[in-house]
This record gives sequence, structure tokens and C-alpha cells, in this order.
Amino acid sequence: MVEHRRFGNLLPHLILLAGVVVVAFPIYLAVIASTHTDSLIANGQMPLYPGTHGLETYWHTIVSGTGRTTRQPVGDMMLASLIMAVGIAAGKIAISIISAYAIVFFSFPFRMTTFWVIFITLMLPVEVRIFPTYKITSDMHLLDSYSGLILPLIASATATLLFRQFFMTVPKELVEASKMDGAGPIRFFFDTLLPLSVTNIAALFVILFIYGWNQYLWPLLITTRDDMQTIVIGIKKIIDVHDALTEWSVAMATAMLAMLPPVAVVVLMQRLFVKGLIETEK
Amino acid sequence: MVEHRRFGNLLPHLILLAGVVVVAFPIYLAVIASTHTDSLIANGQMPLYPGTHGLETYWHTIVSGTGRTTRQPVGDMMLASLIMAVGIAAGKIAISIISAYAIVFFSFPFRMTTFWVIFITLMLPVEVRIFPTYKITSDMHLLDSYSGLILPLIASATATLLFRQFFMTVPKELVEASKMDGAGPIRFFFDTLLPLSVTNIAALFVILFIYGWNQYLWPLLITTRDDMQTIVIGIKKIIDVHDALTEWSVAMATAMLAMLPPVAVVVLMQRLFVKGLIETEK
Amino acid sequence: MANVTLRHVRKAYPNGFEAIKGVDFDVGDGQFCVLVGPSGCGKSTLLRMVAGLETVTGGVIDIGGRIVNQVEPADRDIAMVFQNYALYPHMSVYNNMAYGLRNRGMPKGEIETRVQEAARVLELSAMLDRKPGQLSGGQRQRVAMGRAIVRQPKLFLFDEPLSNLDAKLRIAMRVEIRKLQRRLSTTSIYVTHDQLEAMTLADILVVMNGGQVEQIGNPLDIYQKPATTFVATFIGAPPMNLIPSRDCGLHLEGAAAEAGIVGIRPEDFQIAANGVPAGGIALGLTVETIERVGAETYIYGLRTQPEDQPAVSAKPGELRTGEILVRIPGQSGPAIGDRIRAVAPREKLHAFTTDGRRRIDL
Amino acid sequence: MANVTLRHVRKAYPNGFEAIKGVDFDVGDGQFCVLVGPSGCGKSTLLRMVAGLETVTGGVIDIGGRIVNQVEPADRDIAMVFQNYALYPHMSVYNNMAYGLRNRGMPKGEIETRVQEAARVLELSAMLDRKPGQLSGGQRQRVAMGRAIVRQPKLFLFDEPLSNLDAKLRIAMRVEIRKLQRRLSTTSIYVTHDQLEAMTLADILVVMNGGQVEQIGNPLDIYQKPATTFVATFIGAPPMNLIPSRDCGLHLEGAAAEAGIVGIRPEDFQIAANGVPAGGIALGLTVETIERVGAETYIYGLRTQPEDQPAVSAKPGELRTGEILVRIPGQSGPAIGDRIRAVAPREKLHAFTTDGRRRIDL
Repeated sequence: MVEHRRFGNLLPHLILLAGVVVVAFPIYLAVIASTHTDSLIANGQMPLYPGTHGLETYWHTIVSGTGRTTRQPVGDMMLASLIMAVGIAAGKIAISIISAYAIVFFSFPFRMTTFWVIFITLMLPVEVRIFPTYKITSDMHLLDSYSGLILPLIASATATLLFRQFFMTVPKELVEASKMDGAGPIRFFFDTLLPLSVTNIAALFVILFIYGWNQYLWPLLITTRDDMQTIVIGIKKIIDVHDALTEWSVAMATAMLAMLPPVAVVVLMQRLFVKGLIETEK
Repeated sequence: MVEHRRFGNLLPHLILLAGVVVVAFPIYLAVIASTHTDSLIANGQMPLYPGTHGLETYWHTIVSGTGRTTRQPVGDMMLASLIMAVGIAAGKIAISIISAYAIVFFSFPFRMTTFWVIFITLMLPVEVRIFPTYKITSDMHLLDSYSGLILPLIASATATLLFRQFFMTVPKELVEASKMDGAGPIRFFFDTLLPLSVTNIAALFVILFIYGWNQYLWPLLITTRDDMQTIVIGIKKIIDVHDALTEWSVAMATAMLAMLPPVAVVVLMQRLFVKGLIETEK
Repeated sequence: MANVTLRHVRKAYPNGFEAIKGVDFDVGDGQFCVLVGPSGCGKSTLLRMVAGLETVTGGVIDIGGRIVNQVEPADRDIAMVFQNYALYPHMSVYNNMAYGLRNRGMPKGEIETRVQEAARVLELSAMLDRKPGQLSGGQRQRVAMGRAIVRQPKLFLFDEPLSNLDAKLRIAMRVEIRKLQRRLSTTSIYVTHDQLEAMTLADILVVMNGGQVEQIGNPLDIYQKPATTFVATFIGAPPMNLIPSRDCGLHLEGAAAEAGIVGIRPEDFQIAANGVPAGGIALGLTVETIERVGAETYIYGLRTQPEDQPAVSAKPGELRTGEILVRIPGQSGPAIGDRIRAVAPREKLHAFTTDGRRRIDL
Repeated sequence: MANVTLRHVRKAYPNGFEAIKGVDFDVGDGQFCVLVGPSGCGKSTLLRMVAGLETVTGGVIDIGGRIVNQVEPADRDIAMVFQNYALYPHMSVYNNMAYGLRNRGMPKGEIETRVQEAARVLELSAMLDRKPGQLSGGQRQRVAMGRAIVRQPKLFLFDEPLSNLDAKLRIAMRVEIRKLQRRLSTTSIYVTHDQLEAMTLADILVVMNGGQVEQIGNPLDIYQKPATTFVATFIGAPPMNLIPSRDCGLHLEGAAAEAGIVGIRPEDFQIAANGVPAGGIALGLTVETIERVGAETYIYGLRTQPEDQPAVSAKPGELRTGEILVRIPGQSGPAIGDRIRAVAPREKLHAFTTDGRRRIDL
């Protein structure tokens, strides 16, 4: 009900507008490029309005891919990326919510020590500890499998910390009331903590899905099979062909397709996500 | 002063302990491996205790590198990684704190629309919008430069959101008291908001430094010069040599060295970082 | 020093909600004006409009002869004490007080003098180097006061400054604020929801309800002659008993026909075995609950109430239909279940129109 | 229904802080026991120990003849109402009340009956499907009460259940809780820092300070015969005036030599032009501040005080050295600056040893 006067002037508005243009313009270019023919783009004469080859380019990209470089239709790549991204996001959330629960609501000897050991180790993401992790994954014969793709990525210090922060704001009295009501630790987790975390889980899912979708280095090492090739790897392969024959329209269409699922997740989860983010405003 | 009885039993303790072992064991293996000779490791007879070649291996790795594969001493790689990671972290923090400030404390038309446009665009990290971004970076002749390496990575929706969340918890009355005290928007930002954000900035710096340190795909595309090769790229190159001649000890030493700066940042910033994270407990 | 005048001040939000529906009052030079009312009555909004933190939809706010509707808060020559103190957590006590002066470009020496003087008055001299986080609630409150004092403004604004303190400290700080304001004789506007604070602090009391002023005046005048039933129940604790006057056993001779409600304050009742004071009233009550708090005793009595007679109100926090509260001094009095007769003389009775919006003089 | 007995109950934290330093008391079957004291006195800790939410370092807690030191909270047959209500935000009112019963495996029909009955008593029947977030503060408080009632426990525990409500609602709920407890006649322990709440609710009042019991008894007995100066100032508002008895103008005949402090409640003073009641006292005061709150008037008078005589206390929230508070009924009384004489008869005087730890009967 209460309207608060904020600082108000033109400057921040302009800065933000400039920011929007800078960020959005490349994407606009990509959309435009994907609707023109390759020769037009290669000539450097690409117009700033949409062309007429849009539909056929996208159809071609999805079902048969950029034959020259990746040997895979982009549709298959998207499926592989989707499996990996959902697996990583769901796995990370499950692991981190349980870890945070243990850290916040249980007291056992060396609780904080354990926390810090896990924390420092996990702050080092898979890229940095990639070498030993690769060795172990390979020894466990998990190369070229979705398990090998997903499992080493699902431990997440950041998500654990975020859940820990949220759990810290859960009133102690709620735990105590639960105890009084005869609910043990498992019951408290499922009956109270999990329902209360729904919006936080949704917000984290969005962030982690995009994290998973964007993985490049690990899938590159772990997978050699064409049908497990993710879309980010596909893009890289297209870009690496440094000659005039680059299929620019297909490349740009692939880029657009790669953006779709993250945007879709953001838009679909938006309501829950915003609720999760603005909770402190209540 | 008040001790609260939490749920207490053995199970979570054991689970966490198992977690520590699973996460920490590969790293222990890497440390051990880096202290033995290559032939020993290649034979698959690596012992679980440290060997005697530790110092010479590390010295060799830092000053001359794994000559066969990367043509670069690891010391130089670390410097390149460091410049990139610090640049990305500092840039991300500067941009996102200013954006969050504009979004939270200023009211202008289409404030929320602007917010969402920026947000959705930035939720798509550089990997996904890599194609158009690469094209523009290349058109601006920023290939093979640190600006080209850093600038496209510094827009950060997540950091903006985190600052926004923190700014939301700053009491409105503090802004109003500031106004009463004759402090305009710029003064309020530097005199009050920035000092209050120190711990949050430190916490974000840790996370973003590690994010920057781990970049792989973008540096791979943008840099072709050997002296700008980052350590993550170096590791990848070593690992890609699939033959018996892999210099395992040097590889493991490189892996260890790649972990050092992130660990150092975590440990050095720990006090501020923890303060930033546990603020809600006050 | 300044007069403050509000004329037809209105506040409407873009969503159509009208928070302030036309308020007029004057605060004389050096006077202490208290805005009191239940939460949501608009008192804080009104104060924030005077401070310049909320825009004014209509009407005129005049501070010291200058219309300030369009003036920035920093340029209104006012100082405000916030409910949560709003101290800068990262600055020392000294810097908290000095910050506003520095922003105005005051010379360093003058700042030093003013802060030291304010610290002396508020007994903060020993803790000028501490951060607000190291202070107790009462000390923080003093720092917030100090930050206002050093500015030497024309007008002090207080937004429920004592509501975060515990009961004992609140009483002590109340007395201190009053003494300080008397000494500085700076015009002040003070917002509170606590009628006791309002009664004890105010030179002029403004009772607000639903965005409108219910009554303005000297606190004791308001207590003795509340203009509406709202004021009658809001000012004075425990609240005045209100009884529909056609109700059983209430013969109010000589009252105007429109007098639909009779009010009697709990402390104006006496317990008497028989007799009715000339022109007064007598009520037969069955004692339901007794609260003995030492200095006085509260008796909750149930009046026999015909089923078809609606009583005035039974909102939460108010008395139940047909319940009458009697307050007698000391610790004696009847037991639960006793039948008693409570009588009140005519000069202690209040009469209101049936809608409760107007007082009728008996 | 059950008796509750505490014997030598102690609580020490690993860091050595002793929160409870040996507490003994008994609550009889169906009695309402109130633990009252300033914040940090250990009252909440003690309640949480009875609830089983804090471990017991020493001594014995006995509920209904069973020593419960090692019993889990859920198995103690108790129900607790928390200060912030601790309702499950994602469950409907119905499920909030039913959750504890379901966890105990009670048949569905019985749960339905009990919840409906509790909802009827607490006037919550119309809002059983709502979430706590859609309820007002008073309604949430009722739901918290309901969650306790449906369990039909041996013992109710209340941890400052009214402190989040506004003043009017607090008084109404106070009366309701008392009536409800009388009807259910379930033994209850209630923690509050509000002495008024304590006085009006308690069958047995336990006044705590610094982890120890200062006095146990009937509220009025405690009011009339406080055992220590702490109790004397804590129970009763405004607090009792305490004066070092060797002080100027205090001739207390026939008192024991050890009586170092004399106490007089503000309401026991009268203003008289001359004369001293036999065995009583008379004080000459200069009026400093007057607070007229309608039903009564508070006069803050300054007593002439020799420089070398230390007064009892001047903690924040207490009276300043040499200041005496007099409470007189009505709205008349002296003006600021007047010199008055306040007299009190001998039977209204209290005497304590110099350290304030023991009462001396006059």
C-alpha cells in the first residue's frame, strides 16, 4: 500500500537502456543472420531486417544438422544437453538440500570442520579437479555414459550454501513445534522443510539447469560418441571451421536453438522463481 | 549464549564422512601421483604414499611446463588465468552492484521490464550466446586480448540478483535518513551502501574468481597466442594426449597448481566470506 | 523555531487508496504535537509527508512560513528520529551524528563542537567511537536523538521512537524526550500508537482514525470531553464503557433525544449497595472476571442484556456485548459470581449520537 | 492433569555460563503458574527445559509423577504455545491442528472431532481452510492455542504467547486464556516479562532474576510483601520508590537496625500540607515533571539529597537519584516547580536490608 519515493532521474534509465542494447543486440543479429543465406552473410552484406530463409534453415538444422562439421542433427544434440542439464540440476538440488539439512539441523562432532572440508573441496569445480576426476571416472568405466557425464558435476557447494542460508531463516520454533508434534527428523524434512523450500528449489533449478546446459569441458572429455554430443560442443565445432565455407545461417540457427531451453526454463519457472527471489520482501 | 538441541544421531555424520572421502580422495590421489615418477604411474603400480620426486616435478612444471604438449611453462599459464579471473570477478561485481543499485533504489518507467529483459538475456551465459558474441568480439578486433577475454564475461545476472536481494534487506529508513542528511544518490552509494556491502562483495569475489578461473570455452576461442593460454586449457591439452607417454607426474602437478589459487582465495577471504554468508544469523 | 501548518492535506496512492483524507492543524512555535491513532490510521504517512519522504497529493504543508510541498527533505530544515533509529551501522557514533553536518559543508571545528555538546547532553560522550552494533537499544535511541539535535533544525519529527524499547526504558526515555524538547524549545511532531505516551508528551494531541482527524486539543480536554466514541475508547486505558442508552436500566434524564450511546470510564464507577446519584446511573452486574494488579482492581461484570438489543461493539480487543469494566483502587472488591451495583454520578457521564460520531453535552 | 515439580533444577552451558542456578517450585494440579522476570533472567530457558527443548544439567523435573529429564518432548504429554506461534506456514489451519495428532496415529474420526471442537471454542470454525499467512495476529494466536488444546495434554506451556499482539488485543486474549484454562483446568506454566500479565493470570507467581527464584507465591501476597527490592521494583507499575533509610527526613521509629532501605509504592503516597502519620514518613519534594494520563496523575518530585549519601539505584529505566514518584488519582495536583509534602502511613511502608536481598517486617 505504501509508495516510497526513490531517487529518480534520467541517468540510471539511460545507462540501463544502453545495457539492454549492448546485451540484446548480438542476439538480435544472430536471429537476423539465421534467416538469410550463407553467401549473403559471408559477403559481409547482411541486412538488419529478417530474411526469407528462416523456416528452411531451422528445419534443416534440427533434423540433419551441419553435416560438414558435427555429423549430428541439432535436435539430437539438444536432447543430450537436456538429459545432462536436468540430471545435473536435479542431482545438485537433491544432494545440496540434504547436505544443508544435515549441517543446519543436526549437531554432531566436527560439524563445522566437515562443513569446511566439503566446502573448500567443492568450491573447486570440476574444471579444476578435472584431472583426478577424469582418472577415476575412467577407472569406473563411466566414460561415454550419462552417469559419467552427470555424477561428477552434481556436488555443489554454492547450492548447499544457498539452502543453508534459507534453512537458517526457518524459525527454530518451527523445528521445536515439529518435535512437540511428534515428527522426527525425516518427517520434519518431508512435511515441513521441503514444502517451505519449493520456491527456493525452483529458483535454484533455473540457475543450475543453465549451468548444466552450458557445460563444455567435461562433456568434451567424457563423451566420444556422436549421439551424446551436446549442443555447446556442436557450436564450438561449427565455429572452429575457419574458412569461407562456414554455414553461417545454420550456425546462427544452432545458436538460437541453444538459447531456447534456458529461456523456456526461465519463462516457465518465472512465477515460482520470482517468488523465491523476492521472499525477503514479505 | 543459548544452546539448542538439534536432531542428533549417527547417520548424517556417516553420510557426510562418506561425502568427504568421495570428494577428497581423488585430490589426495593427485597429490600422491605428482610426487612419483611417470614410469611408476604408467605401470599402474602407484603407491598410496608420497614419493620422492615432488620438488623437482613441481619446479619443472612451473618454469618449463609440459614441453611435449602445451609449449608453455605452467607459471605463465597461471598468470594468464589470474589476470582473467581477477578481471572477470572485479568487472562482474562492479557491473552488478551498479545495476542492482539502479533497480532497487531508483524508480523509473519500465523499471521491471528493463530488469527482466536484462535478466533473461544475462541468464544465458557466454557459452550459449557464444556465436554472436564471438562475431562481435572479432569485429571489434578484440581477439587475442585480455579485454576480449574479460569483457564479454562480466555481465552477470546472478550477481545482480544477489546484490538486489541484499539491497532489499537494507532498511528503507537508512535511505531516508541519508536523504535527510543531505546525501544524494551518489553519496548514499559510496558512503553507506558500499561499506555495508563489503562482506557480500568478498563472498561474491570468491565465487566469481573461481568462475573466472575455470573458464575454458571462451578463452579457447578468443586466444591463439601461447602466452595467453590459461591453465585450464593447458590441463585439457595434457589430458588429450592419449598415449602411454603422458607425463603423469607433471600433469598431476599442473592439476594441483591449478587448484592452488582458488583455495588460496577461499582461505584468505574466509573471514569476510563467512561473515557475508552468515549475516542472516545475527 | 517555527510554526507548522497543514491545510487540507491529502494523500492518495496510484491504486486509488486514500491514506489521508484532508487534514488541517497548526503547531505553534516550540509546541510538542503528538499524532496518535491505531495502526493504519495514516499518522506515519502524514509525518512522512511533513518530512518530504512521501509526496503530497493535495493541500499545503507550511513549515516556518514556507510552503514545503516541493522542497527536498534535506532542504526543509527538519530532523527526524526513525522508529528503528536508522543509524549507519558502519559509522561510529561520532560519524553518525557528524555525517549530515559534513554533507552540508559545515567547518570541522563547528561539527566537533556541536557533536560534543549533543553527546554531553545525551550522556554519549564515552561511546563516541563505538559502532551502533555495540550499543544497547536505549543508547541507539540516544544516538538517533543526537543526530537530530546536532542539526539544530526548525522542526523535530519523531516516528514512534520508543516502540523498540522495553517498558521501563520507554517510560524513562519519554520523560527525557519531553525535558529535552522543553529545553531546546524546538517545534516537534511525534507519532505514536500508544495513548499513554501521547497523553504524557503532548501540548497538542491530534487523534487520527482512517486517514482523518477525530479530535485535536489539549490531552486532558480530550480525555475529559472525547468528541467521538472512537476517541472515547482510544484515549484512556482501560477504555471507556459504551452502552446503548435505550438499554435496560439506563434512565438518563434530561438528555437530548439523539443521545444514543452513554459512556462511563471504568474509574468513574463506584460500587454502592443501593441508591442512584441524582441524574446518574446504576447498573446491576454479575462479576465474571477479576484482575487484581495491586494498585487497583479491574472487575469485568456482565450486564443483563435483552436479546433483541444490539450492543455498540464487540470488536476484538473491546469489551464483549453487555460486559462492563469497573476499576476500583486497592486490592479488595467482590468475588467472581457476586452480584454488584456500579453507580456513576451525572458529571462523569458522556453521551454520543447513535453513530458515535458526535458528542452531546449533558 | 498433573502436578509439576522442579527440584534443584540447574542449567549450565558448555561455555560455563549458568543460566539456571538451582530452581525449586511446585505447580499443583490444574493451577496456573506464571514465571516472570526481566529478559535474560532464565525464565524461557526454564520453560524450555520443562518442554524438553533444552537439556537439564542438574536436578529433577517431574510432570505428573514421572521424572522427564530424559524423555523426548513429544513423549512428555505436554503442549506448547510459542512466542511467534510457530505455525506451519504451508498447512491449513485444520492441518496445523491435526498434524500432531496424525503423527501419533490417532484415527481420522477422532482427529476431526477434536479439531472441530477446538475450532468451535476458539471461534476458528470459519477459517479452518485458510493458511496462517491469511490470518490476523490474534487469529494466529488462537490457532497456536488450538494446536495445544487438541492434544489434551497434561500440561500447557506458554512462552510469552501475547507479546506479538497489540495492547488492546493482549488484554482481551489475556482474559480469554485465563477463562479457557479455568474451563479445561489443565496445569499450565506461562512465561512473560510483563508484570501486569503475570499479576492477572497467575495462581502461583514465580519471580525470577539472574537464573534464580526471587519469590514464589500468590500475586497479591507478592505485591503486598515483596521479599527483595528486586521484586518490589519489578512487580507493580510504576515501580516502588526505594529510599536509603538513613537519608534526610526519614525517621522510621521502631525499625530494626538492619533496615537500610525504605520502600513506598507511588500510589501509597498522599499529598498533605502538614503533619506526619504516626510511625509514617513525610517527604518534602520539588515537582519536576507531571504526567496526567486522565485517570491518575504521576508527579516526579526531587528530594533534597545530601551529596555524600549514595542513593539506591539509578539504572536506566529506574528513577534518578533522589527522585520520588507519587501517583494520585484524577487530573488535579500541583504544577511544575511547586514544593509539596508527600506522606505515607506506617502500614504502607516496606523495609529491606541495605543489600536489598531481604525484607524486614515493620
